[in-house]
Amino acid sequence: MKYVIAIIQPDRLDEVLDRLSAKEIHLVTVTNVVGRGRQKGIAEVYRSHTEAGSLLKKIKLEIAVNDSFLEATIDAILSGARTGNVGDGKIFVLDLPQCIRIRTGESGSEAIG
Amino acid sequence: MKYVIAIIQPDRLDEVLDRLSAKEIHLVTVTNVVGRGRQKGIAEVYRSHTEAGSLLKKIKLEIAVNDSFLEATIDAILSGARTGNVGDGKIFVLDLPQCIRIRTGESGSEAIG
Amino acid sequence: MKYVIAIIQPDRLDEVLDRLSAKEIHLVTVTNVVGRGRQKGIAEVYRSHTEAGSLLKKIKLEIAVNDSFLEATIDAILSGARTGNVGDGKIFVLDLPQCIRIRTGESGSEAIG
Amino acid sequence: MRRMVRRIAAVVGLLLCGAGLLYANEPAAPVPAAEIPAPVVSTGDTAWVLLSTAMVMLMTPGLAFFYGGLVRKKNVLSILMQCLIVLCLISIQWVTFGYSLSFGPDIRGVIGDLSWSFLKTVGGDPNPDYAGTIPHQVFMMFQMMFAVITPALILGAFAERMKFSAFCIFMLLWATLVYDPVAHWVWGVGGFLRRHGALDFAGGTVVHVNAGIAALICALVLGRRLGYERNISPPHNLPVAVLGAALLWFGWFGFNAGSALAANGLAGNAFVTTHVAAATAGLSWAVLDWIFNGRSTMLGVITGSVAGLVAITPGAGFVTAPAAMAIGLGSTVICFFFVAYVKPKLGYDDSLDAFGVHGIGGIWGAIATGIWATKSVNSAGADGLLYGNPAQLGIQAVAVLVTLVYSGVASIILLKLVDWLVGLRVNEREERIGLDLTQHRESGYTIID
Amino acid sequence: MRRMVRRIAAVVGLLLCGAGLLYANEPAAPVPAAEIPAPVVSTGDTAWVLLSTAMVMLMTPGLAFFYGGLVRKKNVLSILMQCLIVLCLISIQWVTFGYSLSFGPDIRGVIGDLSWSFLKTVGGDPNPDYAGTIPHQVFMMFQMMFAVITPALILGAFAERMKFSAFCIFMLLWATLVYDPVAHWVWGVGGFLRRHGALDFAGGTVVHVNAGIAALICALVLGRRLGYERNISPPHNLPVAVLGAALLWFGWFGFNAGSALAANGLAGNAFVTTHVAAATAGLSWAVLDWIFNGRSTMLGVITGSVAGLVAITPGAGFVTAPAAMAIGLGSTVICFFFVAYVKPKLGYDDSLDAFGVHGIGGIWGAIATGIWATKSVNSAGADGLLYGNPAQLGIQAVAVLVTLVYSGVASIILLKLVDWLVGLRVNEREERIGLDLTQHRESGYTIID
Amino acid sequence: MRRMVRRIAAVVGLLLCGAGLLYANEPAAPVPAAEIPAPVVSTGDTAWVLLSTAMVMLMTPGLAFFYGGLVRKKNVLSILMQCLIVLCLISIQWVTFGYSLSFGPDIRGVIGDLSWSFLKTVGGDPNPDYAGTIPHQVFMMFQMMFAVITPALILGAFAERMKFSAFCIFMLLWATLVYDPVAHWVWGVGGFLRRHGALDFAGGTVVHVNAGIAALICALVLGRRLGYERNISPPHNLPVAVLGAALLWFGWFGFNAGSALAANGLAGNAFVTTHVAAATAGLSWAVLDWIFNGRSTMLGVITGSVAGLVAITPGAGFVTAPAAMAIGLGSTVICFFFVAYVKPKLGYDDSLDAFGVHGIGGIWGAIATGIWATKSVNSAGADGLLYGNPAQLGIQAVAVLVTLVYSGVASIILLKLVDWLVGLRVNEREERIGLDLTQHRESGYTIID
Ligand SMILES: Nc1ncnc2c1ncn2[C@@H]1O[C@H](COP(=O)(O)OP(=O)(O)O)[C@@H](O)[C@H]1O
Ligand SMILES: Nc1ncnc2c1ncn2[C@@H]1O[C@H](COP(=O)(O)OP(=O)(O)O)[C@@H](O)[C@H]1O
Ligand SMILES: Nc1ncnc2c1ncn2[C@@H]1O[C@H](COP(=O)(O)OP(=O)(O)O)[C@@H](O)[C@H]1O
Repeated sequence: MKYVIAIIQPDRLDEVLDRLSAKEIHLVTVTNVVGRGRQKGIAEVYRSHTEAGSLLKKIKLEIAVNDSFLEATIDAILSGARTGNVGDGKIFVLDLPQCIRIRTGESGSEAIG
Repeated sequence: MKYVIAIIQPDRLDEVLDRLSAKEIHLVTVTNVVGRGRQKGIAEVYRSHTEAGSLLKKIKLEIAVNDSFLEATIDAILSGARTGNVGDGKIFVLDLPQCIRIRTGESGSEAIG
Repeated sequence: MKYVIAIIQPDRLDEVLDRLSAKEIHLVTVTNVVGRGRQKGIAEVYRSHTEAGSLLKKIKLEIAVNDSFLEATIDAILSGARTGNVGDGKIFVLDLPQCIRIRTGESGSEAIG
Repeated sequence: MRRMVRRIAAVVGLLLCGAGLLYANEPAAPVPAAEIPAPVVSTGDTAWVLLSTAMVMLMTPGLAFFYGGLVRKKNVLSILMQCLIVLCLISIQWVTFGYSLSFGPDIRGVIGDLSWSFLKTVGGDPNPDYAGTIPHQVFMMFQMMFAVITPALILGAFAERMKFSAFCIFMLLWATLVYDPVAHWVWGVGGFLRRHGALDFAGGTVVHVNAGIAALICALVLGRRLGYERNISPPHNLPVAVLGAALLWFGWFGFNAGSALAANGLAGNAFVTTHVAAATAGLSWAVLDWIFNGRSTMLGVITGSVAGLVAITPGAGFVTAPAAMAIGLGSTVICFFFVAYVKPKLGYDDSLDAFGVHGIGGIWGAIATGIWATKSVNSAGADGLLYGNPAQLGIQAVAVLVTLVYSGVASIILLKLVDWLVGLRVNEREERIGLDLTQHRESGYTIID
Repeated sequence: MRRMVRRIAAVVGLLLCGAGLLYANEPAAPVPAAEIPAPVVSTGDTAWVLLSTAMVMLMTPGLAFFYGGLVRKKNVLSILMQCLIVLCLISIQWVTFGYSLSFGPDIRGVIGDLSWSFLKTVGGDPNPDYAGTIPHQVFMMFQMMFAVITPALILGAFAERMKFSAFCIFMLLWATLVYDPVAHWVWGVGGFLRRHGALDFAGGTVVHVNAGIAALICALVLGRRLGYERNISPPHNLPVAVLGAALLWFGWFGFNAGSALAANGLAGNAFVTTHVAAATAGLSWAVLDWIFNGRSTMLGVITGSVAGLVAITPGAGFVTAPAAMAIGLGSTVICFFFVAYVKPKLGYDDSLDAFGVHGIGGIWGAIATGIWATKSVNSAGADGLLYGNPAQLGIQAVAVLVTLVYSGVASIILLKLVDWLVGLRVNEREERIGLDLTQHRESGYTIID
Repeated sequence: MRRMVRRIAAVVGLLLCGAGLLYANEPAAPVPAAEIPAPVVSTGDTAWVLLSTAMVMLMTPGLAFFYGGLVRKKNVLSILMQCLIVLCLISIQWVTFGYSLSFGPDIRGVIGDLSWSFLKTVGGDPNPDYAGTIPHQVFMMFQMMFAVITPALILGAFAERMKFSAFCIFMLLWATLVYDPVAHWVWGVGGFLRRHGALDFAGGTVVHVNAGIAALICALVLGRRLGYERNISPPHNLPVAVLGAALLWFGWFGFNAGSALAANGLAGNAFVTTHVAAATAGLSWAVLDWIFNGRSTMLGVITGSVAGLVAITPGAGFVTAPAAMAIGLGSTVICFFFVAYVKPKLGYDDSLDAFGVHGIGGIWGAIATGIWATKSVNSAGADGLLYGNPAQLGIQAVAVLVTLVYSGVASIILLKLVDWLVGLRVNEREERIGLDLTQHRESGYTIID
């Protein structure tokens, strides 16, 4: 099993969720984050005092999937999140040795979906 | 060492924290997240316009533990978080090769607790 | 590649980001979290009702790096985040088998930076 | 079906019974009406009362923010909604028949008749029985805002767990069967407590004692929130509660000083005592917090101020500024210890201390009026204990008691009735998810946005 | 260059044309001026109108919060900024020349001349043409607040996508070329709609219909937001919107009851009808929501209340309280169905329903005034349909129509002009990031802090 | 022990010294009292001043939100708390002895005596020395709100780092030893600056210059915040700051127009100039921001508006509307450059620019009054530079200077005293965690909820 972490642009969330659904990947956890990357932020100004403004609002997705779904997941994210501009974000894939569904106590790959 | 990630119902947090304490697992990091799962959300309505409402408020716990504590951790989460309803969430267990305590610079399993 | 997760004191964020920049580590994702640790929180009081107050505001950093940068990353975090007081936090290092840049689709170690 | 009829019969019977008993308290000799100035509209008085009305109107949203900031995020809209629905609902009730019940031609000292429904004869000319220098309509509007905020005060007690449908029905019934008669007794021409000589300048008994005891009953009948008291989060947004308190304080000038129904020295006196009591009570709570909890708290200061405002309400136009300080101080001391030490012992869950602040503070205020009232402030009033008239204290106590008993009993009956009709409380799942989503299909704030 | 000249010429031509056409509607015989009381300042009336002015001033920030709470987090400041800039900009425009255009000495029924610019001759003495008992300056100030809030109402239509520079230019032009003439027609001495006998107590036509139709035009000309309507988040902070609605409601007492320009029975009547209509409309929306969406919503109640306030505006000083209930109920029914069913069919994106509430509600209110107006409330008014004068309905309809046509056409022209000058809409990247950062280099809230 | 006595002695000595020096400025000949109308209460005037009082009361919470929105999340309650405690504390001080010190029977032009403490003789009859048509109590209340907000203004300077205990002591001392005497000098019958002929309609010198210089001293004595200026987050909630600014603007109508103490043409004039100055200043800041920072900002507009309101305060009842525009524009230009370019050079950390806005804006306003004042607006006033009386400019400058020196010196002494008593500043750990938790054991917002 894999644990996929994706950082995307905030306004691409709906699109990515749709693409994931289309590939039957329904289970996702979403977090508000801010990120520093290549993308230059807009420097904010407060009473003429300029703030660095290097941290930009992003969305983090976490999706645990069975190995067979990994490619579909990545494709869905890529197709939904890509705008071609700097700041589109990253996908990180970690190994996931164990997964348990709290409601039933099931574990492993049947618990994941 | 293991890195345990649990997604639980918001109102189960206090209970889970208590159960963890009871098993001498005191160190936890908690995040607000929203999740899409099997649980059907309540569709919100704004001026008669219905919102999908698929993302529900959840709480994410992150707990780094020594291998010997893993089972106790999982048990504590399961017992504290389970209501038997859809939406109770998941526990994901990742391998954690390295851990460092910032204050002392200690690393490995003595740093974790 | 490694996936570094660090939990730090909220007011050390600017310092840590500076130290990371100084070591050419620019890409970071930042999240608001609360943590329970050794640090005793201040018990809040509302109309004479005392709240436990065990969850303290912390900042979580996530940094994906190539192996060669790992040490620099850890050093930067340690030097920026350490105050010597309880509550300084932890660094967790996970293995990161795969990384993809959404904008270009590049993957592996050239995608990470 | 038969069961239903039986129940309704029982309820009506009880209510009549209660009314009868209370009616028995009525003193024999009717008090002659005060001399009344010729009914010419004064623009200054009218301007002041119009404005006071607007200010009191703002108190209901103010209360919404005060209460709304103190609950959990998932219930914030339910509080705002309840306050605003009360504003809409009771305003209509008032115009249609409520005003007539409270202030209309008296029926045996107990209630007004329905001859003023739909504001029949309530027009631009003054009604010298109530206010000789402002249009009758304006007096009616001013009173409307009191009729609105009183039921709204109660909702602090059952916050975070009452069904919205039950809420609406209960509020309408309570306003009609509890507020309207009590207002008539104390303020209506011919009302038995008015004839009895009870002093209530701006509604200590009618508003605060009345709502406070109903709140206690609600808390008892509905039971505690899930997880009370360990797992109830602290106020989700204290700055919003402070905003609410600020609007309440602002509006209270209209509430109390507006109750002079004229822009004169009496209004000035009520304005001063109102402010002084609020300031003293706010500061005192900060001091008590410091002593007992190690730090002065923001929630303490606003709670104290509101307690002071409640306590000065019945006496605002009868006492002096130094007396207002004493009343403010007293309200804080009493409410602080009640909320901090007595309430936890008793174990009921009055979510936002509607009884602890309005009930207790209101009782104190009514009693305190009997202590510090003086004719030197208001010749139309009476002297209190400290000015050589201990009897006034008794009169005040009777008014409080009558209100406590009637409102308490009637509230129980109404709650049981509503419970039987639609059920009072949301189910456990709904309570966990929160009332905003389950009762209103909305969220107060977006999470991902 | 030549192109520019041509365009300007075209615009001016069109405007003149429009004005000419409208002017043709003017009835032949001038109406004699009403008898005017001797111009002595009344302190009571002055106090009331000063206060009403302050209350109406507060409506513009109130609107900012009402609208601001409903947009996405990333655009909240852009809304607040637009409202406050309108407050600053139009206040200055008003003092410099706007007031003179609207209320100054009449030029052929169409517009005022510039002889009162910079408040020349507008001083402490009453101007009996407009208000015989308050300083002329105070009347000017009161009117200023109307001139400020009217353009601000429009911005709900193009929220989250208009360039700030374009916004400023458009507002200044619109206030000068649309609001000022329309205000003159309806309220100015010699204005042709005033002479025509149209009833508009506090600005149903001048303010709401006028702004409403401009809002519709803006929504059409600017086009929909990116991702509309699937990917537009719900209100980011409903409690803030409720705060805004509360301030609007509070301020509306000044708006409507202040329009009596005196603290008398008429002000009292307007106060009552205003409140009753708002309450009825708020409650009705809750009921419709319950029926059609399964739950009463907070957003529904505040939307309904605002719709009710809009609808009662033209009739507040001409109708009775029961009529106000009918008007409030009607406004909710019409606006609810329009917003819920008609608007999605039409497919334009009026972000915050400025047309759906102010336009539709305003038209209903103007018509309703023609139905329920009665001289028994206001002898200076007229009887409506239900009081035996169906002609009034026609007069009202004409006033609405003239406003719709003029404001609609002029708005299109002005928008095109501004588009050509600086471009109306932010680019896609800016819209994605949000207006706060891209137009103002600020964020409403900190994320990490 | 001996050390303590020595210090106290030194302090008292210095204070007396300072007072003596200033007293020397006093002109020899006493000015005859103005003719006073017969002391009959006018309902219109009373309504207006009562209301103005309520509006000014609302400014203190308004300030709390204005300041509170600008600090970091972890300190928001500390700001709200400080404002509300000032409201409670100084209200009590005022009633007990403060009012008597400021307005009571004069002692050698320097201070009032204590014969009016606890409002002795301050009742429902007018005091024609101050206001002949409103109850004396109402005048006292109106003045109380000024006494409350003035110290509150200072707290912007030391936001996010002062101990709460030190804060309370400092505020009480400052109000008594600085505000009360300065108010007496300028407004009290017999006060030496009043006799000197200084114009200060609504408190430019007494309120803004006075608080502004104290703010500067506080910023200097307390030192900068940790991490200033790189690691200080931007405003945590700008919409809340906008709400605060809106309430301030609203309340300022009471502040300035209420200072006419009657509902007449003068109040109307003050109302107009107040609004016009605020609007002009807000707009000008937007323009300067556009020019110098590429975008108009929300924070800029509200900062500018407040600067304009500050600057018009002393002249509101002495200048015309076009002059108000000039004053508003001037205030923005001066404050903008001061805050943007001068302050960073000087390097002190006036957290929320209390000096930059109130101090600088107040000085400008006092001077500007000496330029634009005209007897055509207020015959009880004086002509300024532009109306042929350059001497007035000098008189204004002296009043400003006296205030700057006295308030500055006294503030240093009081701060040192309080530092020695309890310590002024929280420790580093507390500052890092935030004042809400460490000073009040509360959090403004829940994180997990
Ligand atoms: N190595 C990394 N570790 C952690 N977060 C990263 C890393 N690289 C990118 N991110 C996240 O992705 C976001 C987008 O990255 P950025 O460099 O701006 O865009 P792009 O990937 O298109 O070059 C960043 O704001 C950050 O949150
Ligand atoms: N495979 C997954 N990847 C990421 N998050 C998941 C996954 N499965 C569940 N979750 C999280 O757990 C929450 C609960 O899941 P849900 O399917 O509703 O309940 P249950 O596990 O009881 O069937 C989801 O809202 C989501 O946040
Ligand atoms: N084992 C762990 N698992 C998850 N989070 C941890 C763990 N240990 C520490 N943390 C996080 O680090 C924070 C600081 O830990 P604490 O024990 O207070 O300080 P220190 O590490 O200096 O002893 C905690 O609040 C928690 O968020």
